[in-house]
Amino acid sequence: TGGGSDSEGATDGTINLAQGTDPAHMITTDATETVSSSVLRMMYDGLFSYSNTGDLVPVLAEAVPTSTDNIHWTIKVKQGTKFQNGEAVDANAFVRAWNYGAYGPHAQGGASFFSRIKGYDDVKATEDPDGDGPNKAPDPKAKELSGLKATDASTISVELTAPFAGFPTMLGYTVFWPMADECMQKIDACKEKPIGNGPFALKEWQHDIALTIERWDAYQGNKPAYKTIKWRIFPDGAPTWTDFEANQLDIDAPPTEQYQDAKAKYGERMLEVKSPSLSYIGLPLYDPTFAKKEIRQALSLAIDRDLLNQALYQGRYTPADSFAPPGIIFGATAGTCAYCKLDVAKAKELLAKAGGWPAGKKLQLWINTAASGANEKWVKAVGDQIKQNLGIEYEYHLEEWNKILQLTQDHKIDGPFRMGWSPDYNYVENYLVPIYGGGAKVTRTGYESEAFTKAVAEADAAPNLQDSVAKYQAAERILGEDMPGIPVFFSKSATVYSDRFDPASVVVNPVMGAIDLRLVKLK
Amino acid sequence: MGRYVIRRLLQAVLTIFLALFLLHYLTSLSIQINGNPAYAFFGGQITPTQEQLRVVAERYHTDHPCLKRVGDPCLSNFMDTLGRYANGDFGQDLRFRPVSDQVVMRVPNTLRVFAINIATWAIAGIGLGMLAAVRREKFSDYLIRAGTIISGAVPTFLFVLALKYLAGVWIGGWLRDHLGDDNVLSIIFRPSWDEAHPWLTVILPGIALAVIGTAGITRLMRTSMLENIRSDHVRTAKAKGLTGGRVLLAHTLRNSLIPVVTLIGLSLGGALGGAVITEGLWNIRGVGQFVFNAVRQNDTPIVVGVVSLVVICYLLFSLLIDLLYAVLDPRIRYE
Amino acid sequence: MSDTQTIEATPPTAPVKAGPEKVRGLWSDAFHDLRKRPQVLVCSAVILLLILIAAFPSLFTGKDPRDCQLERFFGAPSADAWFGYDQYGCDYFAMTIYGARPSIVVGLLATATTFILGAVIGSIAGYFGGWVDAVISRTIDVFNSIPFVLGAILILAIWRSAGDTVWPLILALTVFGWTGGARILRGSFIEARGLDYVKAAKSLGASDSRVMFRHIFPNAMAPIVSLVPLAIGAYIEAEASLSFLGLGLKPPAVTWGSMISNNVPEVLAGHPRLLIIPALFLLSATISFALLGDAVRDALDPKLK
Amino acid sequence: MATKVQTRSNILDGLDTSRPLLEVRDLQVEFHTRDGVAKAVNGANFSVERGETLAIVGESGCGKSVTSQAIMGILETPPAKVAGGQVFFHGVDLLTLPKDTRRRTRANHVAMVFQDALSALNPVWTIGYQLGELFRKHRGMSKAEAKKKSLELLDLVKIPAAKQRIDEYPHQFSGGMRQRVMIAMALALDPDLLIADEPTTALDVTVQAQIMRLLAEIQAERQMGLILITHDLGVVADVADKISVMYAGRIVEQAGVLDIFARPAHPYTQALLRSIPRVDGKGRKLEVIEGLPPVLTRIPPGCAFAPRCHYAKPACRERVPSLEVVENGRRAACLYTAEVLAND
Amino acid sequence: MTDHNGFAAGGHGAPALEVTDLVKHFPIRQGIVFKSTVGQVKAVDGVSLTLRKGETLGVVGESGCGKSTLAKLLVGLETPTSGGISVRGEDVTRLGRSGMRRLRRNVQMVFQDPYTSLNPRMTVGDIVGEPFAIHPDVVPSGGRRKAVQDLLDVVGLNPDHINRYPHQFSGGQRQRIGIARALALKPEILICDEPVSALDVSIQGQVINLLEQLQDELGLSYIFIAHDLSVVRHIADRVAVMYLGKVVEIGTETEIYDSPMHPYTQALLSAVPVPDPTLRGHRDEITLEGDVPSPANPPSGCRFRTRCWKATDRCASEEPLLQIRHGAQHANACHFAAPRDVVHAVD
Ligand SMILES: Nc1ncnc2c1ncn2[C@@H]1O[C@H](COP(=O)(O)OP(=O)(O)OP(=O)(O)O)[C@@H](O)[C@H]1O
Ligand SMILES: Nc1ncnc2c1ncn2[C@@H]1O[C@H](COP(=O)(O)OP(=O)(O)OP(=O)(O)O)[C@@H](O)[C@H]1O
Ligand SMILES: [Mg+2]
Ligand SMILES: [Mg+2]
Repeated sequence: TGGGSDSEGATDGTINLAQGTDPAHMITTDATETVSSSVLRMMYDGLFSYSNTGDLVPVLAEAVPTSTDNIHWTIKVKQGTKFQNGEAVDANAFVRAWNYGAYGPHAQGGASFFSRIKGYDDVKATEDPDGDGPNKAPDPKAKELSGLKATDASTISVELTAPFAGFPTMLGYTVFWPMADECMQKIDACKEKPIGNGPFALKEWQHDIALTIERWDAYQGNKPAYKTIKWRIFPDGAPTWTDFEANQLDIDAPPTEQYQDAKAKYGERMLEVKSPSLSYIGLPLYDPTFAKKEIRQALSLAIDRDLLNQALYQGRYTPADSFAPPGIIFGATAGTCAYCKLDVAKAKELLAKAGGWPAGKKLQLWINTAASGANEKWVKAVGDQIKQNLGIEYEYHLEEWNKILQLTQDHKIDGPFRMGWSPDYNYVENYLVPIYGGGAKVTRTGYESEAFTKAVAEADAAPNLQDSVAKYQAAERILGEDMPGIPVFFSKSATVYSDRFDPASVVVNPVMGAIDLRLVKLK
Repeated sequence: MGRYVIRRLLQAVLTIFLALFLLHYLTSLSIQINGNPAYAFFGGQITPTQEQLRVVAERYHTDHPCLKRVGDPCLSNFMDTLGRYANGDFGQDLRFRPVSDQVVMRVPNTLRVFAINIATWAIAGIGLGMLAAVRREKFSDYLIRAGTIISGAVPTFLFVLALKYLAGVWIGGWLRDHLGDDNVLSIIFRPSWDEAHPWLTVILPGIALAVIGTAGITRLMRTSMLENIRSDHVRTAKAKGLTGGRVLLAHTLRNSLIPVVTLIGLSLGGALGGAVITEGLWNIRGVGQFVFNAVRQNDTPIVVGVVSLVVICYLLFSLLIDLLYAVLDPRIRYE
Repeated sequence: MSDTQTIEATPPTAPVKAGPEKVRGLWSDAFHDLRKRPQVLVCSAVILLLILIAAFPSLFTGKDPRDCQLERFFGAPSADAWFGYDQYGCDYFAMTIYGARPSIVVGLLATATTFILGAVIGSIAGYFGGWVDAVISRTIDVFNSIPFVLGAILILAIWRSAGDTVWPLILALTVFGWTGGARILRGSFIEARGLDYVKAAKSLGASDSRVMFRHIFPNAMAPIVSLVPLAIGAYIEAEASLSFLGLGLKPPAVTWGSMISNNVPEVLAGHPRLLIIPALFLLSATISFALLGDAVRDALDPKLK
Repeated sequence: MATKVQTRSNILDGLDTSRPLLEVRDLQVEFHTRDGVAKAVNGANFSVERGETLAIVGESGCGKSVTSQAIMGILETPPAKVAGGQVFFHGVDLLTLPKDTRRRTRANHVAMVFQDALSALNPVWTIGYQLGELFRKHRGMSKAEAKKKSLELLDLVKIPAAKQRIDEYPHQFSGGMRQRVMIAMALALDPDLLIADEPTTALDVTVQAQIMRLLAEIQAERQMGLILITHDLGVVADVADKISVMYAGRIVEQAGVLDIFARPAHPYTQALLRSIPRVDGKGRKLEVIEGLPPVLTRIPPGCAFAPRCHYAKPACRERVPSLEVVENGRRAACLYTAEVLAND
Repeated sequence: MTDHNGFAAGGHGAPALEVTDLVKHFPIRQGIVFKSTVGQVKAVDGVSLTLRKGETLGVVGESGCGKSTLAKLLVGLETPTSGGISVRGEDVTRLGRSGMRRLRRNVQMVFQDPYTSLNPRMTVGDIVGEPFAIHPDVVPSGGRRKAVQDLLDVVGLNPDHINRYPHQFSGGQRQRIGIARALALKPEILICDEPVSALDVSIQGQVINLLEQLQDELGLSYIFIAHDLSVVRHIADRVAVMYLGKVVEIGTETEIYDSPMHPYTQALLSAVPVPDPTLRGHRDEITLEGDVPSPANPPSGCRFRTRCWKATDRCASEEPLLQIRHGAQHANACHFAAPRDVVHAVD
């Protein structure tokens, strides 16, 4: 149903959008941040996409693959589609892309996504022998993943190192998109002007100023109902909302402070979408003060997440009562965290049970400096509440983000620290394992629990996705009791679109957390 | 003359060298105290791998061991830096693009902002100063003086933000509704810069940037005018029976401008500081915005690269002016 | 020169006995002159009050600015909380009162350090001339070539995580702010070096330090003194601007600058008072200092008498 | 002479050449200062004829410059204010003229030379520009014509190599040369009256002699009226026809040059003459005038000179003596002129 | 000194101050960091003088001829390029620090401008008492206030005004303060650099009379610099006429004023107006053409030759020495010296 609009102007129209930073470069396996992935999404079709209900939908794949052992997977690729340079999009187009992304020396941001595929250890980056010294790390043993093969033009066969039932859900993610052979030959040129296979092609990229894509007329799928998208770059700190209000942008999110205002003003045109990103507080379990789980539970119980949401965010976020956002992320359920609600009496009781808070000791809150101050905001409120409800005084530590990362990694922090998490793919596992899995040495909190490790292993080994999900939920409940971290809230994006859009065509994709631009029609 | 040029050049080189060393030392200290700035590359979202960090550190030249010793002046590193500067390499930004390219791309826009800024200073500062001097001790004089004090006390960012809403959204909205989107006025009253209209959309922020400096220029202009109005040569001009306008323009204004022009020159450095905020908030692709972003991203190496370039340009520029003076005015050479 | 006439009218052979109260120096004359102007009185009163607030905040409010109860968020002004509550339910009046200290301290200390450093260096350069002057002038050039805000940014980047101390800020403002005073004093000293009263002292055999400190310095200070109040205001404002760039004082320190920059967005959320209140305090401080500076300059300028 | 005036009747109407060239009557100028009203000129009366030189002498601050500027109409208002009196130019009261007519009288009819030529010339314009400006603005000449006229003028005031120097700036001229330029500028539009306010005070004696000679020559040639303001009585003795002695804003004595030097009728004039050292050795011991001139904001009642006067009697402190004829045309403002004259 | 000063100790005492071939060249420098000399301003170029005890030596000459530079050299404010200055027979150019301090006590200076020579931020007491603070051995600290009041009394100021500031005094009174300061260390020699030229005629007399009175009372010797030849005639015993850094004629007051030998002296004197209208047109008037040449580039030979009506080729090649020539009792520096009375009426 390509371009059904009756007005010429609309089909040739331009959508003006804002982008937070200039993308580093346009390469799918490196597009782990939202900026380049949101642009590339318009230019590439992958094996799967996520539907507007969050389900996995085949695009270039024939069907959702299945596996008997959750180790060996076979993916059938639709035939007959082409890259914008005329090359065919076949199984090889995927295999070469994934091998490129996994190879350590390419230093691709998405490399770790391939770590479940067999042979990853041989292609990943090697340790530098002298740290920061002058010697370079040796090249990896292999150039390609041994577990990845294109058995013929339409078949990709994948062998994982361990069973993973959620493997197909990963395949909708940017890093699994195909790459043209020409791209491989001239990778630097391709980073500047990608060769896509989607409905749009890059028209002009003025670095740090604007990026324009235009409809690719040979596209065989659903053709977009307008011609051009122009993203103007508004670096962090340059307000965009004024430009939206001045009709210079078609889509924008109001600043938190103007959320209610915008809601009243734009009504229907404001779309609220739960976003999968989580804000939580990590606790240093290696510190004796936080060793007892009752202390951790008490701290969590002292926080009135609802009030915090009202006071700081005009009620637009979702107070967290689980470790992964339910209703967005596949396999996530509400209420897995019993201590994620305000209960001052119980908090005091638990605190007393744990022997009380060490007299005279101040709670040390660690926050990373951010120019916007957005993080400081809620952590300060949390500190205030703990002070108010449990009588524990607090102190701030502001450090640069990199220092916080280093300190938490090295377990050198003596108090709660602010963390955030955005998922890489739509699976509950992505909230549990990367944050709390891997053992006491690896986790920032120093958390390690036999029960949790076991539950995760069982979940990964589950014969099918449903069983796997159930096991992961069991693992999540273990976290809910141990409380190595305190989930605080899931954010929600509020998006307003301009009156140039046909409201019927505006649909939000929950996984992207944004309006699906491919479907938009101009009035 | 030749000797003077050589001497003045040597001096400029020395100053540049010292200024760059100062900058270098500040950066080294920053890295020594705060750790590897390579993390900044990845922002707050991503945890970089060791390999990624290494590549970034290498490109930033932050892998030097002296950067681990607090207080070490890192002289060998400084010499490397100077060598790179000599080759036109002022480092790379977060996207691995050369800072010098970035600056070259951004300089025209900053120059536009400055052009408006200077024009505002000239028109408003000199005009108001003149008016205040001519109508001294009258209502308009008091009004102008009060205005300079108040405008000089409003932080730039407040002014720019207020302008963005008042002019960009409200007035601009009205204009766009009544005159259409593409009317020149509608374009001028946009809330942010647009590369399609690089001059029109720089007018409002240029004026906003000029506000703080205008206060000083107005005041100096007033004082300078008053001094000249009382001067003997103005008395002569009156005695010659020249009209009031001519006495004012040919015999007072021109003389009063000399210190004002000097102040304008001196204020440009300060305006660059204001340009950081103004360009940042107005989304103008200028050198100031580059610094604004780098500061927000804790990206000290870029700030240093840009400031180094600015310093070199500034010093070379003043060298040029001095030489020009020497050519024009033979007395200057005998200082 | 308002006092001369009482004496000049009297022939030197028949002098009137002048009471000691009539004997005034240029400074005290300026002071007497200032005392008479309402503008000066109002400004001085404001400044005095602000300094008092900065020194003894607890005299002005019994509340703790860090006693924040979230449920009071954006609470409206009331008899109990004059300025209402901010987003975190902190008493805004208490915050404004406690926010005075770092703002005023930065203004006063940064001014003191820049002017003292600038004065010492500038007077040495101006008095001794020659290679000393050459070296110092080059140094001034070096620091001048780096725009003030950019230089301050670099220094503050070093102590980004220093928390709620004012020292890095004062250091940054000093390192890149001293050149202004130095330049002026250097000029004054060079000018004064050639004056007859300096020659007179030298011909009496006065030492360099005597000539510098007894003779030139007090006279050279006049142009600088009038700049001091202006500088105080400018530094208070600089703290606000750097706060906005995320380089000012860090929480839990409360400053007018951070109150302004943190609450800019709240204006459009319907709470303009959160911006207006600290902004008014900031403006009243900078304007008072600026007006005082103007008045001092006028009072010290014999030409305007 | 009458024809000359008529050529410029477009500027001033109703000129009556039978009346004196310039006649100042009871001129009063006040300054409004913080300390009160300063009466800088407090009733000045004098007149000048064509071809005549009037010297106004008096101590520093007695109001000489203010008087001349009031005649020219170039006082800064405020703080100055002409509080009363008339300034007749051939019978036309300049003070009542419309502003623009008044402006055009300047340089056309009455021109002025100032003391410090360096500061009186505009440092940012060339000599040629500042001279030519007069011809261009008042006579509507083209640049080239103006330059030609300017060169003629520079030749007139004997500036060597005028062709080259016309494009130089004031600071490139020596003091004497600058003063010649000032004179050239004053003479440009053929004024009927020239006021020279201490034209040679800043100059060395040898240069002073050059300048005074030049002025005298030109005056004789053009039959201008000349008001020479100075405190150098030597210069006055050399060139003046008439003298007005000023003290604290008033003319205290007025007479022909020979009379004044021979037999001053006012105690102040007498004391002034006795206090001048002379190069020809006469009057070996210097007399001093004790005390200081009064501050103009607080002029004592009665005769302003009384506190310093040897002849002063109680009556002097009660009444301001008016300028009255003493003998054949000379006038003095003193109650005891007879005594003074007797004591010479 | 040699006899070319042309004046034998006629009635006056022993030499208080002797100056021999004193030269001061100011370098014209170029450059800011690395300076190099590109020329010389020959401000004082070979001056020899003798000042005897209790006498007043007047120094006259046009602006820029080096009078003030000479004064500064004499009080040690400038160091001479060459030549000697001896005070009571002791060559002060070879003195060390302590010697210089002693010299200061003997030679003091009165400055031209009473407005800039007093520190506006110091009281009269501080100004006049400063010499005692610098030389604490002169007056014991307890007696300083008294000493200052005595000095004020000496110069005719009210001793009670000790706490006033300079701006509260008139020009003449301020000049008295400057004199009191110069007298504090009880010097024998006062160098007065145009002490009255900033003052009104009526006030000039007060200062000149004071100086004469002090000379009588304290036995001071003066070098009195002025460009006003009439004032010099009233105070000086002997007069030296300077032109472009050199003394062109020196002699007693009557010698110089009544029978000047050097054409420059004659021109200078003839240019001084006499306040006597009866002499108008009856004096021998000499009008010089042009200005004084630049001391950075003085004419060869006789420096006055460019403006001199007597100049011949000889003047350009041969520099006339300052010596007593035929037909005169005093020294002059002109090949064609001849007396000519220009001051008095000649017909
Ligand atoms: N702008 C002014 N404001 C106040 N008073 C003034 C102003 N200009 C002049 N006067 C006063 O007017 C009086 C006369 O000044 P004027 O300049 O006429 O004196 P003068 O006789 O020319 O003296 P001099 O010989 O020093 O030039 C002085 O006492 C002076 O203080
Ligand atoms: N410090 C200096 N550096 C360079 N040149 C100087 C310096 N001081 C004086 N001169 C020059 O030396 C020459 C003599 O100057 P001096 O001040 O002694 O003259 P003067 O006779 O006192 O003149 P006046 O009558 O104007 O006071 C002048 O040309 C002057 O420019
Ligand atoms: Mg005058
Ligand atoms: Mg001199």
